[in-house]
Order: sequence, then structure tokens, then C-alpha cells
Amino acid sequence: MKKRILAIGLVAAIMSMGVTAPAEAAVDPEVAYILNSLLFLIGGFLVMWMAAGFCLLEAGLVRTKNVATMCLKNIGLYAVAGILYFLVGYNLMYSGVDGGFIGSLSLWSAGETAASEAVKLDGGYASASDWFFQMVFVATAASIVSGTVAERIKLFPFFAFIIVLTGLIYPIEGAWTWGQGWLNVRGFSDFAGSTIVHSVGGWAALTGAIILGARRGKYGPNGETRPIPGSSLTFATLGTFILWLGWFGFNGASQLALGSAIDAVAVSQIFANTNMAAAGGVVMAMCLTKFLYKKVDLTMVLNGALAGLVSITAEPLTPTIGQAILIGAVGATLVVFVVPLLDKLHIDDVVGAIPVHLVCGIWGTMAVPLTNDGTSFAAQALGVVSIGAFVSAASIIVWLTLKYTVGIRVSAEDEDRGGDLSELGMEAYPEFGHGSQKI
Amino acid sequence: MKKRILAIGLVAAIMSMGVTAPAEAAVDPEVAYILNSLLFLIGGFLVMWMAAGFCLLEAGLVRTKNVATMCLKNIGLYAVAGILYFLVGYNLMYSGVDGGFIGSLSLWSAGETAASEAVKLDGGYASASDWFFQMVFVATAASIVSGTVAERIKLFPFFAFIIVLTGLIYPIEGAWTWGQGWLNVRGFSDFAGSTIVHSVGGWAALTGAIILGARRGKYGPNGETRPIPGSSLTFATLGTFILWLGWFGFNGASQLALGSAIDAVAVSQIFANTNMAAAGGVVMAMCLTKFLYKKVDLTMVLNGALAGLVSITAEPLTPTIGQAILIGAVGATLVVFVVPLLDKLHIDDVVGAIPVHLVCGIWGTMAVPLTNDGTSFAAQALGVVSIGAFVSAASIIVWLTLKYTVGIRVSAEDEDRGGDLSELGMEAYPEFGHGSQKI
Amino acid sequence: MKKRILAIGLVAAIMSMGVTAPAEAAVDPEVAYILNSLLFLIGGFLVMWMAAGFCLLEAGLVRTKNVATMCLKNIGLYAVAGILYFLVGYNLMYSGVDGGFIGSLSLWSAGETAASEAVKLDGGYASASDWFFQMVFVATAASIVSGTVAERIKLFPFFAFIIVLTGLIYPIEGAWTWGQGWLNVRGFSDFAGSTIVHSVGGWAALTGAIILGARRGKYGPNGETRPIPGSSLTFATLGTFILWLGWFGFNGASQLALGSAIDAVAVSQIFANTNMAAAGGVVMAMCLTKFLYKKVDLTMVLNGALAGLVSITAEPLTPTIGQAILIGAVGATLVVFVVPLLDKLHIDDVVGAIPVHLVCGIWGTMAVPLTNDGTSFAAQALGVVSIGAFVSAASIIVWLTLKYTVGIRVSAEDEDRGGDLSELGMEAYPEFGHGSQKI
Amino acid sequence: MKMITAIIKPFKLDDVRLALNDVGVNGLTVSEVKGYGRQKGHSEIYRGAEYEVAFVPKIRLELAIRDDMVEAVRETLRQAAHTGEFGDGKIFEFDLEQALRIRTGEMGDEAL
Amino acid sequence: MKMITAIIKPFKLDDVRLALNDVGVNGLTVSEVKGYGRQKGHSEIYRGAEYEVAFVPKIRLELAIRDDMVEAVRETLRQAAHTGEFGDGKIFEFDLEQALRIRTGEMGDEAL
Amino acid sequence: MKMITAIIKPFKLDDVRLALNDVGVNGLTVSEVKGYGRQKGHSEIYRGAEYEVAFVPKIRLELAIRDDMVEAVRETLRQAAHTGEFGDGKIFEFDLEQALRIRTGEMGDEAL
Ligand SMILES: Nc1ncnc2c1ncn2[C@@H]1O[C@H](COP(=O)(O)OP(=O)(O)O)[C@@H](O)[C@H]1O
Ligand SMILES: Nc1ncnc2c1ncn2[C@@H]1O[C@H](COP(=O)(O)OP(=O)(O)O)[C@@H](O)[C@H]1O
Ligand SMILES: Nc1ncnc2c1ncn2[C@@H]1O[C@H](COP(=O)(O)OP(=O)(O)O)[C@@H](O)[C@H]1O
Repeated sequence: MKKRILAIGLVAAIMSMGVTAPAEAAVDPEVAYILNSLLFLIGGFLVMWMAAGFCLLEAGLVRTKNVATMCLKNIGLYAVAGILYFLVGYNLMYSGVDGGFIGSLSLWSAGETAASEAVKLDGGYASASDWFFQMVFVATAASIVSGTVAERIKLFPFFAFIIVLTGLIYPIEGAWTWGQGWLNVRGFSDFAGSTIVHSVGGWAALTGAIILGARRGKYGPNGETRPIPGSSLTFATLGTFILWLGWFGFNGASQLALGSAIDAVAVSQIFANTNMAAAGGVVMAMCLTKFLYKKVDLTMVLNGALAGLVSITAEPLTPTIGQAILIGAVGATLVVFVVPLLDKLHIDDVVGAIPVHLVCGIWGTMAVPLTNDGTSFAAQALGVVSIGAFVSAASIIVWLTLKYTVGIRVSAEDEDRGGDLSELGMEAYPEFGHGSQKI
Repeated sequence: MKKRILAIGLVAAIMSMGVTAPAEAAVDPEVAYILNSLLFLIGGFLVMWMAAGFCLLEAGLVRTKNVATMCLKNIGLYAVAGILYFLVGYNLMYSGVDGGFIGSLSLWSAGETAASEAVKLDGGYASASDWFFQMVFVATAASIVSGTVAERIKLFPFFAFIIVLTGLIYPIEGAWTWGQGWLNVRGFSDFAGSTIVHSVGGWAALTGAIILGARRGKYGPNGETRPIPGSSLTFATLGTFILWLGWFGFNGASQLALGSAIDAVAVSQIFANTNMAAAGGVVMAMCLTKFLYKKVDLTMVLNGALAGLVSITAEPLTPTIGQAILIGAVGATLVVFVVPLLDKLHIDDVVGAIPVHLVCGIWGTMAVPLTNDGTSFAAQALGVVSIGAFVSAASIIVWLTLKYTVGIRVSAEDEDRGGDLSELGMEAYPEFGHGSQKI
Repeated sequence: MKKRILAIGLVAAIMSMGVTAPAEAAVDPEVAYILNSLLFLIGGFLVMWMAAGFCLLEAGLVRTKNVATMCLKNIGLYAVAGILYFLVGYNLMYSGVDGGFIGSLSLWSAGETAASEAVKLDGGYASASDWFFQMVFVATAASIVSGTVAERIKLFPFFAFIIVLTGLIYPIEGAWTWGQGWLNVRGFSDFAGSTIVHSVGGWAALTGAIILGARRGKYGPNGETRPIPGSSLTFATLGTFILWLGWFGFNGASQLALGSAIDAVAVSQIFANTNMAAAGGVVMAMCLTKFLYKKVDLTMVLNGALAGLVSITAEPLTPTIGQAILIGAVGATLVVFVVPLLDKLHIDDVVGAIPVHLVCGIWGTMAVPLTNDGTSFAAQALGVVSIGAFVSAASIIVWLTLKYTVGIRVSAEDEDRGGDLSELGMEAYPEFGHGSQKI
Repeated sequence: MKMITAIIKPFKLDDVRLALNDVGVNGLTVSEVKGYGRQKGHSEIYRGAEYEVAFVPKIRLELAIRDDMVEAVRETLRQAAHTGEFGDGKIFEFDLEQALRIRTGEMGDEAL
Repeated sequence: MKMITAIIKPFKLDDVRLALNDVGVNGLTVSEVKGYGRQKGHSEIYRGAEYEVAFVPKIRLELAIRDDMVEAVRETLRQAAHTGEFGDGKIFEFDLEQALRIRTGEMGDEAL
Repeated sequence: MKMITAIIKPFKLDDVRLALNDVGVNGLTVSEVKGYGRQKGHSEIYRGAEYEVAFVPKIRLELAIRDDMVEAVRETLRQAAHTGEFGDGKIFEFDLEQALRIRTGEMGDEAL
């Protein structure tokens, strides 16, 4: 391809031969400032898009009669999470943590604005770009919960939980590491949030699923599992693709800088590793379900992709491509075995969020020292355990409080009719012939 | 998170302490040129994606029997709008307006091309990147119309209207402000197009809805409204998420520059404000419909998100986050009340485009002086009224001309069968059991 | 719009008047390195997103009973393609081809990593960003095949073919041009892969369709065609929009550089041309089907958009906007006529991939000399023929080997039941009333 | 008792339901069907190939009624579902031997 | 032979099927219907306008059985589909003149 | 008049429709049903849990015909829907007391 060679040639010509960028490179500070902010913005809109991914994955995996409710919950929680993160979350997490347990209680506001005469470049990036990027993360944690507790939780108590999760629980545990709190001091490392985002959502989901109980009819009188297939595997697949796409922002922009060649190299590696961990998860889930069950289970393959993504999130930079594939494949293996295990325990997780986000979140976090010399298993375990304990305890308190005050579970009759009619008074697919009955 | 701190530390280290970028910064002009163009390209592809968002929102809110037609209209109008904007629109809008009412009539062509030996950097960005970004805006205006007049308009007359709208009406009124025409001289301010894009689509839609009349069966013999639920709230929700995502490009890239730190700050603020106005709209619509109707109306929540987005579009830069949330919330309130009001007036707006784009477009435009000192209510009102008058008058002429020549409304029989069979001869979901009958 | 003018004015002010960037511009090499890598990453994630586009397009055009299988194939092949490209593909294609026919057999690994102290800037971009961008291309070629052979091919033999296609066939023929092999030496020009990606997928699909045979019931006893409408035109439309969006990355980032003003100009032109070729395809397909069949055929319009995109892919830079529209329109015309032609030949192409990717791929490649003086028809024909011959021959060998060993076609009974039940044991839309029967 | 099965045009359902209500029918079951008769399907072109859409969407009503209501129901259906165009549909009448209300166990006319 | 048509609540289908199995019914056809009776629809608000949802989703069962099984089937249906709430549904019984198994050509009771 | 209800395999519908056409049936109503009989459902594994899919998709045909056509229709259905495999389906025959064409008001054989 002449053009290509020309282009490459041209680029090569532009550079004086043999130029090397040292780690303390000399990119103009203002250019670096712009590029860093741009990375946050691109990463931010990609992660925002994950809200749609969760929405479709979950809408596809619930029955028709709960689809509209699922859509409402997902767009609602994204909005609520953002508002809470503005009202209290961001500063709780990032303002004045200083090796401690919690930041300060105050509204967030941008450090510098476009109205100013001049911009201080020390920050390295526009503070609003950072806020935007951090804000979309908290919504991710919340989305995880909605999938697990679907089809039986009451709408407003659900939102009440989301308010506490995004306004308090997430920011506090986030402060411990990313806010440079005590866990960070102890050397806990979680690049983009296998534990800090995904497991947190997972713990909140797990406690919720246990306290809520299973959907009616999910487990038979003899304890057997009765599968409840979802309404649309096409939407579930599209949701997974969206999440996969969004994850490039999730992990890639967690490099937090694009202002030097070495950052560009890092972000590129992260993109490649993120993709390949998901690919490893897909292939492993395909092979395993074919081998175990004789037929490939598409829902497990979708979970497998996400398992790979969650697993690589704690350290998407240091693995080689081959290692990334393996890390993802192990994640998918965990999912394939944990899904039926949860069913044995009668923990009803509608979309598989617990195996994907909690189990693989732990796995990914514990796998960091395998490829990153600067970390230790002890520190990783400390982070996993302390965050898990805090989030579980806090979640249990909130779930139980809600349960014994306003109640968290819809009536049996409303559950049979479905949330769409009972909570929204409308159907997702109202035209005749779309039942809500798996036969 | 060690990595994170390291990265931040590194970035900070890179910058000589205390460096400040003055508003007239010294970013290399070629780098600024690249970054400005890149902003247009990213913004442009995000806004292009909004075409898919409108398509799904509308396909989800019409009945099954009109879904394929809705898809065709949306992909068709995006194509037609681009071609018209190339043939006449761009230069009508931007070439030689000089404080006047209209530009010049000529094909658009790129000022500089990659084939040239050298690129003049004065323009500040590649002219094709600007054209691309402006082109996707005109398609947005057209998309608004298709939703309102759905389920009863004839296909080719619809496209005829779109040709006039995108080739003449939009470029002319756009020239008045963005083309530096007379309204710009009077100080009218509309950052990304609450009035210039959204209200314009809204006026065209309103006049169309009135001239076309309501769908058969929408209003009962005693004047009562008979809701006609749409075929898929999942698609409607996905469409809304797509629009939300695209809006970061719509508003963010309307900063028109990313070549300085201050521009990066501005774009970041715009992203954050855009997001939070939508969030405010969502939460307000949830609370209001729950309060008014006892049940949350998902379609209103989706409209609420869009209401927030339209409302912030006239000024996404100067508000604080808190103000942005409020601006969006007011927009959603307007929508919740105007939707039934239109029904009382027997104006049948299938997707709620009139409240969202017209009413909130006006609200957003009038709200600019609340946060932006450089603007005045008088100038804003002048813009709203003059553009509204021009677009309505022009639209009425076109609609009536079409009505009394080729006709704009399908026959009653074809309306009952649905556009998919009558205009396309195919069904969106042809397999048995997908009726087009709400029971 | 005051703000806008201000912003533009500001930008203009920033630049010293009359500054010109010569083709051998002086952008700081490290900044260029970052921008080039960023272009690959943005382009890469957009092309990755095309995997979802193919998935939905194909899921929408098969019958309900094969939708889940279609989803599985598409997410699976994207994963498999990436792994194969890592294991063998990339280095076969790009490492040491040197005017020859094939590269070297080895795992790919990043040249430089973020762990290094310093980054050599000579490469012009992070090697992982390039790998990521190249990797998503190979998945595109594979996606094309899955659509054509849908609804009757066995799952694992399909993946076996994909492994050979993405691990060997594509990298080898890719090496000839993009790897700077013999075809490149002969002056063959294919900017972003009309032939190298799209026709390759098309040849593999065509040979597969012939060897597999048509779906049961597609052609009647008297040789007449019996259309088999797809399950969801909404998903098909959404898939097309996704592909359209992804194509900005596909073509735009194939400029391979964004480190100079002239590259920014080029990428911008490519965006505009890519969009307008698709627009030309849409409008042409609308008009032609209306004219020929009295009704507009939405599926042809979707194919028309893709036809335009494939046609412009061989040379998205040199045409003017007007030429781009025409190139796309000719592509759509070809599609409208070749679709029924294939049916006459009883070649059953479920989604129209052969006309779109193969026929328009050839057309686009042969049209390059019309706008690009540096190319010749002879060289273009040489590329089309030699790549076509190689890929067809190799594909036939693989298809036949699979056919006579494990078999490639599901049993008649399984075909009637649909792949979802026979291969996956689950339904895409399991709730009552979604049949798989077009009546 | 009689069981009346009627095939009607989908968009007539609302009218029919209200009309039946007025003559005292207060139970009804509907389903979505496709059919053809005098109103044939139509031929369409899909991707350049002509094909016949043999069936037209219809709504099928089932009403169990007391014997003395047959006339009234028949007449009501005929009027409410009528457009005068091909495809207006049919009314079929069957003998209903027994009916039972699951909730109460009532049988015969009581169960309707 | 008799043909039993039953309208039941959708979520009762599994119970009913298993119960029928136990009394020896080994063939069954179901379809998705909507209906109303004592259990009326309900009014909802959509985009600010109130409207009535007249019909409630139900499942329709068809069972062809030998004459001697009518009692047992009727009783089984009554019990398995029973919740005691409005809308539990109905059982309708018809005379079935002839039945034929397509696969073998068997007719009458043999065909069931 | 008789009402014939047949349950057939979905993919046989086209053949059946054409064959019926040939023996002079020119009205037909079809609906989508699920069922089981000799052809049982099958067990599948979903996310690691086995479950039974009890029902198989079928198409249900309803044809109102003159008495003298019963034989011909029965035979035609039997042949056109036949594959010889389990699940080919059933033909059920009922007495149809009255039929009415809504469009014209014709009754009896005229209405078919
Ligand atoms: N002989 C029949 N048996 C069963 N259903 C029939 C019969 N004839 C017509 N139908 C049903 O009635 C519908 C309307 O019949 P058609 O003959 O088209 O209308 P009309 O009698 O008003 O001209 C058909 O679509 C079909 O569903
Ligand atoms: N007269 C009737 N004819 C046909 N179907 C009926 C009739 N009455 C009721 N049904 C069907 O039975 C269902 C349950 O009837 P309903 O009267 O609501 O229940 P219940 O008798 O238990 O109170 C209805 O939804 C409708 O489908
Ligand atoms: N007793 C019955 N009552 C009602 N429908 C039946 C009965 N037996 C079978 N069917 C219907 O006929 C279909 C085919 O019956 P089946 O016994 O499986 O086929 P075959 O008799 O050809 O082996 C079933 O799926 C079911 O829908």
C-alpha cells in the first residue's frame, strides 16, 4: 500500500533519526495538560457508555415483564450516582484523605474554570475532566448491583441503596487506595478497580441477593434449580459488546496521563491487554461449556468476556499479551464454575454479576503480583479483605434497614405480574404476542 | 494506588513547578491545529452516532407496524441531510454572511487538502473536520421532525420536507448566528444549538404535526386521549443512552478548539455539565411522575434525560454543576407538563419531540443569561422569536405545498396496515406472533 | 454565537498570522508519537465496535431460531481472531516480508513497554497501538464470512475456518501489500482494505456459500427464490449504524498518523468522504428500489450504506466529496443488482455480504485510479486478481477439508429447529409468542 | 351454551369489545392469528425476489355464552366488526357442552 | 372423545402440566391469549393520559381426551389452576367427533 | 359444516397450505402454539442447571369446511403434514353449527 508506506515514511522522516523520549520527557506542559484531559474525556465517555451496556445486558437477561423496570433502574442509577458523587462522593474520596480512612464532606467544584484568565498547569489536567472520569466509575459499581437483585426488588428502596452506595460506601473505600488513604500506604495496588469498583459492586450485590431471597420459582420444592431464561439474548450480547468497548476507557484512561510517549505506550498496552483478556475469557467459556454441557452456553460466553475484563482490570499494564489471555481465561473458568455453585447455595443472581464482578474482581486483584514486581500478595489480600469486609458490613446494614422499614421486596402478586406493570404501569413490549411466560 | 500516584507524580514532575498557561498560550500552532481538528472529528463521530440514537428512540416509540419505516426514515434522512449540506447548506450558512441574513449558494469544498505541499495554519483546524462536525448537526435537526410526524406521513413527501429543511431552512437561520449574521451582531448566544438546532427541529415538527393531524385513534370521540404505547421501551432506552453519549460531542466539540489549556478546561466543564443536566432531568422526571401518577413513567424519564440535554445546550460552559442539574431538572419538569398539554390540544407528537426539543430549547436559550453575564434576556428572546417565526413560516409553507400537491398523509387503510407493509412491503419483525395491535 | 466567534478568534489570535506548516513539519517528535498512537487507539476502538455492528446486522437478518447462534459466532470470532493474530498473524503479515510473499512465524510482542526507562521515538507510534489497530481489522474480515454462511453451518467447523482465515489466509495476503510485500512493490494501492479486508472476507464467504449450499427452502422446486425475511430489521439497522460509525476508525486511522497538520487534514477529509460515500449509497439504494420495485427495500438501503463504505475504503483520501458520493452510489447500484443475481445462481448469502464486501470491494479498488494519479488500473487489477485467486483457492481447500472430515453443515432436522436449540440449547427470545416461522 | 369464535380485523377489536359489553357479554378471550380467505395475501418484493405473503393478521375471539344470547351476540359482532371490505372475518358457532369456573367450581351458565 | 379448552393464569402452567401428567394426559397444546371476565383490566397512566388495559394475559390449553377421562381432567384442572383469586379461568368442554394422528394415520381414541 | 383443527410442524405450513388450496380450501386461520405428545420436550442446560423444555413449537390450523369435504381435507392434511417422525401432529374434527361472513351476512356453507 503505497499510501501507507508514504505516510509511515513521512512520519519517520519528520522525526530526527534516533530521537529518544526519556521518562522525564520534555513535552510542552500545556500540550501534556491538554492530552491528559483529553484522555480523561475520551475514557469518560467510553465508561459512560458502559451504563448502556449494563442496561442492555440486564434487560436482556430478565424476563419480558421486568424489562422496562430494568431500563428505568439503569438510567436512573446512572443519574443518581452522578449527582451523589457531586454532592458528597468526590470529596469524600479524594479531598484530604492523607493516608487515612476518609476525605472531607463538601460539594465538588472545579478548581479552575474557563472563565479564568490563566490556567495553572501544575495539576496536569483539567479538574473537570478528572471529575467526569471518576464520576462514571461510581455508576459502574452501582450498575453491578441492579443486575443481581433484579425482578424482585422494589424500585425506590433500590434507589435508596444506590444513594448510600454511591454517596458513601464507594467513596469511602475508594479513598483508602485511590484517594491515597491507608491501603495505598500499605502498598495495595488496583490499577483500574477490580476490587475498588467491581468487587465492591459484587459485595453489595451478594449481600442484597441473600437478604432479598431468590425469585419465586427459581428453586424448586426439592431444591433443584429452575432456570429462568432472559427475554433477549441479542440485547444481552449487545450489552456485552458495549461493556467491552467501554472497558478501553475504563482501563486505558486509568493510566491517568497521555502527556508523554511513555504514557502513550502504556495506554496502548492497556488497550491490547484489556482486549485480549476478554478474548481469552470468551474462548475459555466457549470451550468449557461445550466440554461440560455438550452445548455452548451463550450467556456463559458473555459472562466469560466480562470475566476476562474484570480480571485484567487490577493490572492491565504489566502483563504480556499471552499473560493477559491467561488471566482472562482463568476468570472465565471461575465464572463457569461459580454460577452453578451460587445456584446450589440458592443465591439468585439474575445476570451472573457476583461471579463476574466479585469473584473475578478478587482473582484479578490477587493476580497482580504475578506480573507486577512492585506488589505483594499480602498487600493485595489485605485490600481484598478489608474492602470486602467494609462493603459487606455497610451493605448488610443498609439492606436490613431498608428491609425492616420500607421493605425491599415486591409482593408475590406483583412479582408474578412483573415490575413493568406493578411499578411502572407499562410494558416494554406491549403489543400482543409478547408474553412473559417461558414455556 | 501506587501506579496512579506514580503516574500523577510523574506528570507533575514533568511540569516545571508553577507553570501557568495564559489565555493567549503558546502551544505550537501546528499542534493546536491538530488538536482542534481532532476535537471536531471526535465530536463529529459522536454526533453522527446520535442519528442511531434518534432512530432507536423513535423505532421504540412507534408501533411494530411502523418500525421498519422509522428505521428507513432515520438512516435516509441522515444521508439526505449530509448531501444537502454539501450541495447548498454549508456555504449558505457560513460563507460570506457578514452580519446579514444568508450566505452564498455554492458547493462546499475543502479549503486545503492533504495533497498540498503545505498547510496554512491560520484557519486553526482542517476545514474538512469543521465541515464534518457542522454536517452532523443538520442531521440532528432533521431527526427531530421524523419522530413527531411518525406513523402517518408519506415517505417521499417526508424526505421532500427534509431536503428543504436541511438545504435551506436550517442553513439560513444558522447563518444568522453561527454564520456571524445579524443575530450574532445583536448578541444572541446559543452555544451548541438549543434554539438553532433543537428548537428549529421542534418548530418544523410542531407545524408538521398540526398540518398532518393526529394518528387515527389517538383521540377518542369525546376528545379523550388514547395512549398508543410504543413497540419497544428497550430500544427507546438504548436510543436515549446513545443520544446522551453523542451529546458530549454535540456540546463538547462546540467549544470549537482544544488547542490550549483553557480550551481543555472548557471542554471538560462542558462534558461534566452536559452529563449532570441530563442526570437532573432523569431524577426530576422520575420523582415527578411518581408523585403525579403514582407510577414512574419510563418514557417520561427518557424524555427527561433529553430535556436536560437540550436545556443545557445553549450554555453548557458557564453553569456550575449544581446549576446544570437545576437547568436540566427544570427542562424535565416542562416536559412532564407539556406532554399531556399537547394531547389536550390534540397535537399528536409520537415521541415527545416537541416538549423536549422545542420547549426545552426555548427554556435553555432563555436561561443563558442566568449564568452567562455576557448575554441578555432581550437578545435571547429576539433570537428565539425571530428564528421561531422564520422556521415556522417556512415550514408551514413547505408542509402546505406538499399537502396540496402530492399529499403528505397516507390513506386510512395504509395507516391501519402500517407503514412497513404499505410503504416498504416488509415487516420489522416478520416472524409470527409480533402483532401490531395493542390490546 | 458570541462564544464561538470568541473561541475562533482566540484560536486565530494564538497562531502567529500566516504561519504555514510545511509537509515536513516541525511538531515535536514526542507529541507526534503520542498523537499517532492516539489515532490508532481511537481508530482501534471504533473498529472493535464494528464487531458489534456485524453481530447485530447478522442477528437481525437471520430468523429468530438462529439469532443466539449468530451472536455467539460474532463474539466468538472476534475473540478467536485476536488470539490468532497474536499467535501467528501479525508477524506473518508485518515482520520481514521485504517485497516477498510472507513474513515470519512468531508470537507478536510489543517493541517497547511502559516499563522501559525511555521510549525510542523512531517508530512514530507505540507498537501496541499499531498492533491493536491491525488486530481489529482481521476480525472484520472474519465477520463478513459469518453473515453469508449463517443458519446452516456447524459451529465448530465454522470456528475452524475462522482460525485458518485469521491466522494464515488474511495475514499472508495482507503481507503482500501492507506488509510491504510483492504487490506493494508492483504499486497496488488499497488505502484501508476494500480488497485486503473486505474482498478477502467476501471470497471466503462466496466459496463457503457455494460449498455449503443454500438454506433449506430458500429456493423452490422450480428454482424460484423464496425470501426468508430476518427476525429484526431494527437490529439490522442498528448494526448498520454501528458499522458506519466504526468505519470512521477503519478509514480514518488508516492514515496511520496524526502527528502533523497535513495528517490532520487527511484524516478529516477521510472522515468526510467516508460519510458521504455511505450517504450516496443510502440515497441510491432508496431511489433504485423505489424505482424498480415500487417500494423502498430497507434491507437494500442498509446494504447500500455498507456498499458505499466498502467502495470508498480503497481510497478515502483523494476523492472530493462529490466523487465520494458517486463512488458510494455506484457501489449501492451494484448491490441492488447483484443481490438478485446471486439468488438466480442459487448462491444463498443470508445478509448480502458478497455483494457488499466482495463486489463493492472490487469496485472500490478498481476506482482508485479515477481519483488518485499515483495508481494504475493494471496494478489494481493485479491486486484484485491475485488476492482473489489466493484467498479463493485457500478457502476452497479449507472448506472442502472440513466438509469431508468433520462436516460443515448441520442436519436437516437441526436446520429446521434452528441453531439456537441444536447448537446452543437455548433460544434468543424464549418467551412465548416468538416463533421462528415466517407466515 | 354456545361457544362463538370470531375472526376479525385487528383494528376493530376495541369497537367489538365495547359493543359486546353493551349486550351483556362480560367475558372474552382473544388471540392473535393470521388467516386468509376472500382477502388473499399479497405479493411483495424482498431483496429483488417476489414472494407471496399468504396470510393477513387477524384477531380471534372466543366467547362462551348462554344459548339465549346467540342472536344478540351474532348481530353485535356482525355490526361492530363490519367495514364492508374483504377480510372482515367470520363468526363460527359451536355447541358448548359444559363450562366451569375454576375459582368457584360453578358449572354451566353460572360459570360464564 | 372430548376436547377440553381451559383458560388459566400463565404462572400456573407448570403446575397444571405436571398435574395433568399425573392423571395420564400425555398430549397438550397451549397458546398465549389475553382475556377478561370477572377480573377486569386496570387503568394505567401513560405519558399523562389515563387509559384502560382491558385484557389480562392468560394461557389457553387444549386437550383432546377420551370420554372416560373428562371427570378426572376437569377435577385436576380445577385444583391445579386454582388460586382463589379473580381471573383463575375457565374450563370449556366440547364434543370431539374425530381425531387423527398424522404420523400413523390412527384415528379415534388411538390418536390421542 | 365441520371445523377441522390441526396441529402441525411449523415448517410444514407452506406445503399444507398449498395442498389444501388444491383440494379447494380457500379459507384458513393459523396460530402459533406449543405442545407435546409422543414427541416430548427435551432437557437442556442453562447456566449449568438442567431443565426441561416441555413444549415444542407447533402451528395450529383452523378450517371451517362443508361436510362433504371432510374426507378430502383430512387426507390432504395427513399427507402434506406427514414426515413420519414423532410430533407430526393431530387432526381434530368438530361439528360447526353455524358460520357467518361478517362482510355480507351470508350464513352457513355460503359463509365459508
Ligand atoms: N374456511 C375458513 N376456515 C377458517 N377460517 C377462515 C375461513 N375462511 C376465512 N377464515 C378466516 O377469516 C378471515 C377473513 O376471511 P375472508 O374470506 O378474507 O373475509 P371476507 O369473508 O370478509 O371476505 C381469514 O383471514 C381467515 O382468518
Ligand atoms: N364468557 C367467556 N368466554 C370466553 N372466555 C372467557 C369468558 N369468561 C371468561 N373468559 C376467560 O377466562 C378468563 C378468566 O375469567 P374471569 O371471569 O376473569 O375469572 P374468574 O371466573 O376466575 O373470576 C378471562 O380472562 C377470559 O380469558
Ligand atoms: N391429546 C392431545 N390434546 C391436544 N393436543 C395434542 C394432544 N396430543 C398431541 N397434541 C398436539 O399435537 C402435537 C403432536 O403430537 P405428538 O403426540 O407429539 O405427535 P405424534 O402423534 O405425531 O407422535 C403436540 O405437540 C401437541 O401440540
